[in-house]
Amino acid sequence: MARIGVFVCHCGENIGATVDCAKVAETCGKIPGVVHSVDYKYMCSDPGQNMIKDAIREKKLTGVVVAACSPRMHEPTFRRATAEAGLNPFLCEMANLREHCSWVHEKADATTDKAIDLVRILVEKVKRNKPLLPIKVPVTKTALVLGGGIAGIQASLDIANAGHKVILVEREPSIGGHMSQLSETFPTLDCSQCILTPRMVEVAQHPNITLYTYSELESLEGFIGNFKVKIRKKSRSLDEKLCIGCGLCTTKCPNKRIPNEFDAGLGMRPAIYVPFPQAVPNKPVIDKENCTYYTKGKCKLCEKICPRNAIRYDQPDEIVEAEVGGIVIATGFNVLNSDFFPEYGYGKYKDVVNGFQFERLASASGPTLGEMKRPSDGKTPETMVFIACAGSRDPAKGIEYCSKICCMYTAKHAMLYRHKVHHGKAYVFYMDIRAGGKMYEEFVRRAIEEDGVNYVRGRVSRIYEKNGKLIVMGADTLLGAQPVEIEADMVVLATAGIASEGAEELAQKLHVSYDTYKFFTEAHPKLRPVETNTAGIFLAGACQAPKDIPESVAQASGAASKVAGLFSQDELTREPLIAVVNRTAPPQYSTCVGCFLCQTACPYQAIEKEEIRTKDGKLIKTVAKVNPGLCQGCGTCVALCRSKSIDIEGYTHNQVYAEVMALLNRSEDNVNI
Amino acid sequence: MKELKEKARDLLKNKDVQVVIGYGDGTGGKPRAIFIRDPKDADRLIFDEKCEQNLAVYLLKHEVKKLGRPAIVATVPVVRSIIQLAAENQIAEGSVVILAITPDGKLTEIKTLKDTETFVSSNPPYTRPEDLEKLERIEKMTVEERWNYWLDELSRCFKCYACRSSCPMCYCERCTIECNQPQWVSPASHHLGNVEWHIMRAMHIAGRCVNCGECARACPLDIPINLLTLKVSEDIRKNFGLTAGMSATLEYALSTFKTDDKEEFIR
Amino acid sequence: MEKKTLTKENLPRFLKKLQEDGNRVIAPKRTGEKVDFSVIGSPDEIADDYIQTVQSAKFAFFPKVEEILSFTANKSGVKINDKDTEKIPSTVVFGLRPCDAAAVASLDAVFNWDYKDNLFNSRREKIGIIGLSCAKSDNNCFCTSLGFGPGDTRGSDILLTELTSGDYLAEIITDKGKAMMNAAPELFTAEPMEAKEKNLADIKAQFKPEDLAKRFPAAFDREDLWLEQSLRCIGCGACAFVCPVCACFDIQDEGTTQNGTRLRCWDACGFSLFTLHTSGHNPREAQNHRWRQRLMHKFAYMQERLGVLGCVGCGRCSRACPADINILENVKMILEAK
Amino acid sequence: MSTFEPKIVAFVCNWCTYAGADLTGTSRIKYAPNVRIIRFPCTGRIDFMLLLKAFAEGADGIIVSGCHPNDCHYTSGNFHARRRWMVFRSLLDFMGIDTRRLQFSWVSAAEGARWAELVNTTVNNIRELGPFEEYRQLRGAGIE
Repeated sequence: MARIGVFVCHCGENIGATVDCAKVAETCGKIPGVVHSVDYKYMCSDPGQNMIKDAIREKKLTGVVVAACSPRMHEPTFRRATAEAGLNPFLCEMANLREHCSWVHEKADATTDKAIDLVRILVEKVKRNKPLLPIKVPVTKTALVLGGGIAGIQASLDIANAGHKVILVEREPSIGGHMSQLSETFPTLDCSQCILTPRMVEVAQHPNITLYTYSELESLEGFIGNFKVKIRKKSRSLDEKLCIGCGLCTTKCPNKRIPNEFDAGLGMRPAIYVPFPQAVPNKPVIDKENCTYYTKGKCKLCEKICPRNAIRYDQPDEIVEAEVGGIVIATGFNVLNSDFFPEYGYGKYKDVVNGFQFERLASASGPTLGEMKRPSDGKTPETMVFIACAGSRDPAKGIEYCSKICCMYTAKHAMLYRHKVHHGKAYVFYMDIRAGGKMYEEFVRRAIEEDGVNYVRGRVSRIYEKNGKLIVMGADTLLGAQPVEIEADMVVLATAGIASEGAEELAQKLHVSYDTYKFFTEAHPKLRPVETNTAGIFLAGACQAPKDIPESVAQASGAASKVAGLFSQDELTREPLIAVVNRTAPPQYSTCVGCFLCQTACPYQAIEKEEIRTKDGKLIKTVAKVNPGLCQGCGTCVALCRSKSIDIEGYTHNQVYAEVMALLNRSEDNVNI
Repeated sequence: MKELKEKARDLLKNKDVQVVIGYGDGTGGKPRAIFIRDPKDADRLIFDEKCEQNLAVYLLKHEVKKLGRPAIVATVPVVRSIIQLAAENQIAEGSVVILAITPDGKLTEIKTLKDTETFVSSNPPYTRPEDLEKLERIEKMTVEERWNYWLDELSRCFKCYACRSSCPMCYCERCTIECNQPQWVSPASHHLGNVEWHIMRAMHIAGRCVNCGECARACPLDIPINLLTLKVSEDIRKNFGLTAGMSATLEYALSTFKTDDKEEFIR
Repeated sequence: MEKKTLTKENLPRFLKKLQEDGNRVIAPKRTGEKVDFSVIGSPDEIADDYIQTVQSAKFAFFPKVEEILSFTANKSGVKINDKDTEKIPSTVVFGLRPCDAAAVASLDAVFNWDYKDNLFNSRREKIGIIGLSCAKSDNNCFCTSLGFGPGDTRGSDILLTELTSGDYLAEIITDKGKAMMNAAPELFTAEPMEAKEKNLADIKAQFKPEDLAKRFPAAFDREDLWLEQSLRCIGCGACAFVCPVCACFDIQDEGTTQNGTRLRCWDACGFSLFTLHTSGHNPREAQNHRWRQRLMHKFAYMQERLGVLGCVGCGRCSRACPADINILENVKMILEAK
Repeated sequence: MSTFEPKIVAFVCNWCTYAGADLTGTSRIKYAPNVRIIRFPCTGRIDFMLLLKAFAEGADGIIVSGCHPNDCHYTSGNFHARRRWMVFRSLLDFMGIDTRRLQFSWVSAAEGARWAELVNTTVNNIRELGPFEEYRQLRGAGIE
């Protein structure tokens, strides 16, 4: 006979304010099989947990139901407590009275009734729970890092320095990411490349790091500790072992008029190119769309010039397979593209540029070698307008969030401009200035006070060209929304940060969840910010949400330490919530008839054939068998099996059936009170 | 069917097979399944349009298996049942000789699964027009009418399981209705037990049924249960483009999927 | 025994009267191509011109699902409520063939040989049987071989035999029958001139009932015969469920651990799980064992133990069998076996 | 104005809809209290027999919800479920069961508001349909 304990948590006011916890405890105490039912202010607190432990020992409980918050929040906590009291942790279940009840309903009898139902469901379930032992699986101590921006670089180095192998995959021909495009960085104004490039080189030279640039994740199989990945190494049309990166080929290429991605389209590059001088690896790649040979079928100048005969036009993409134990996603972000701002004339007027373009114009390694020249005619802009929140915080444009970094880099931009053009006028149109962060507010003040940047609180309605000037029409809300019109030579838009293209496809390949903006979702917004909901896959940098460099680096180190933690053990224990094919007494041996319809349904190829034979080896029957290492416990096979020969631990036929029955047959109704 | 008799005789004579499962004369002008083991008895084999029972059901019957390698007289639906059984690992390649008879009465001897597939592809699935007509008639009813229609029909069921026993695809050693931990469906033939039983049967046969109609023929109470399985088969054909018993390499409609399967019913 | 005439006009009046007196009337009714017993609203629903119904009216005495008891459980214990036999409706079964009527004696025997089954007896008590002699038969019929007949009065309370005029000879056999007649005595007129026999179907006897006891026990070990007969059996329960005598049942508890009902449901010895033990062992492992059990039980065991036959020769199982297993054919095979 | 309060049972997957309903909570979005959630690892696990049981035991409406296509935590459980539900729903419809009582949906972990909206519309629809007596009445019917 079951001896179930029910523990109802008030969660302070969170549950207690809407649900009559005392009544829940009292009513549930009458459910047959329940021998102990109490409510308490904070079940997750030490005294709360001790109540559970004591009850388990004193009342000899065979099962525990904690009616509190979501199991996704505290199931581990209470299962640990249960285990500490000597009861198998899988004999503890949680009823979700907070997220699924008190927080979503008003204070009413109906709400308390629902709470009681939710507990009853779990009581009937836990009566049928079985003690389960965790499954041990080996860990492959190699990490896969996706994305070679600052976050990916930091994560790779940290993991590698912890003594583990790392495979770093970068989509572009060089690592470095957006940070390598920046001129100076706030709030210290130190040169971005000066601090980044040493790290890039370290990655290239680190014995524990295998670097695949110009490569993308092809597919992912397996599970935490035991992932199998395929990586597509796109053809550079080049034998990297032979190439010494002399760069001769790039000088001889006939087609040199291709907008340079690294310079955000401001500069030009040849068809065979190295993205930027400090690129890692410093080896060229042929851009097949624009290469004369690939498009017209003749040229081959680079091949002729190459002193090492390293050019390989017929080089195919290569698929590299690898086994990894943990994965860090650091695929970064992107900014809104031009067609987004018709009213600002972006794309229409050469001198309306976005943040990255300004970074390149301001950068010593940029197309103007750091001199402030505007794109249209190379003149020095006398009047600059910077527009913050270009797209951000703009529900109309569908981007409701704040891109977070714009306030700071806009201040930086204005400052850099003033440093380069001392007599120039700089205006910043802004909604609010969000300068939270060490030395950030001070930085903005410096822009305004020391560098005389004019901050105008208001939005810009439109920009148009009039005799060589860009007329910026806005309003100053601090002066009673009085219209402001500025004749500018150049305008910089702080365009919103968005998820990098392909984020959705990648998420689907990795089976991690993502939000409505296609940024990857963390397992818990506060307590598990670097984990995804998929065990063994972690997040670093702006792929989760727009972030500045220090934040990205911090999260990267966080993710790295998670991976290191994962790799610190030779075996990891997995929840044993997996499918099992029944075995029965002879002559049946199993009710499975071996139709193997389940096999085609299994996403993990976890269902194998087992031959049952007599002592003298005569085949009796062939039945299905689940490989516990591979099964992830989705239960698709369970619902598919006609003879109910497969069941799944934690969600057994008996358990889920009892839950439905419990919900609709109020068992305590016919209990004499 | 002189040819059939000779073929059967030869197969038994040459020890190709130990038993020929076919049709013979029954009582009251009805044909019945017969099991010829002696070449001399091959003359007892008959075949005419009344020979409708799906003999494939006997291929999995222990008592019949004991008799040795079989040859089986098979109409198109029976051949399709055999293919489906092979796809579901119940019949091994080469374990049965099929004496297939086309609708126009042509006899073909089939020994391999490949040839079996060729046979069915050249003799496409056929649904009796009167069944389709019944199907449409019911689909045209209002929801209430449909409910009352099926309640009238199904409440008569007394759970003799002739539908299950006569169906080649119902070969489970333990049917879900015999599970009592939990008792998914009541074996009692009250209304609920009957409605749940026939829904479950249709769902378990879905994507595997070849619409031979044997279940309805077997039903002593003439309940048109074949319409339920026909309905699901039609849905699967229309929505997923799959028909059971056409290929021995399994493509079970409910254990495969296309990422762009219709989902207008999901919101 | 009184003999009366019940005109074809008066028959429906009589049944109507019985209904008005609060009887539930079960009679043959047409469903699709077949005719089967069911509760009727009015006498004009009654089917005529058929040889045999799909099922007998067995379900009136022994329903396919009946409640034995209901229970509620709680912390203060379990409360059991036996089925209230008062609620069983008093019933008139009309149009039962003499074979079916004779079968009721076998049911009586089964439900009373060791334990007196109160539930069965209460139903039985409340049922009046108006039999209807057979004017026609088919070659599945063999009542005469078992010592019964198309005009046999055994089991009926009143037996009607249709005369050439279309009117009926009414034989009032039991007190129950008398009581029913007395519900509307004016409808019953003087005994007809016409003889009963010439209006009965002519069913040639093909063996003598005595032979059964002689031959069957000896056939027990004839594996070959049983296999031959049952090889095409698909193991369903159609034969048992249409049989007027088969009385095997299963007990089924339904509901939750807190409240539920205990049901008695029809079961059949042809099912492979009928004798399956929890251990996995099945004493009647093969269909031929189960088939042998069916025949031995009907033609040997019941006679030995209960003094009644387990078969009345109605031929229903032969008509219902999806695999055309013909009981008459098989019985003869046993009797003639060398 | 009817006083009928529908009983709705929700069969949801752990990774998307259960988490989505959690988000509804953390976002404090209010919805009708008529629904009871039963948690499954994946929509692929949900046995159609459970839905029948829920109806028989007194549910007036059912919600089945999981991850959007391509988002399944187990890659394909929801795709299998989608086919199963397509066939099952159509069969019930054929048998005269009002499929408006059976609401299939995809609600992701990020769609807290969508979950609230789904529950509310379902509750309103079922309120209009009234209690699902015709199915519930099957219980006990046909027992002598």
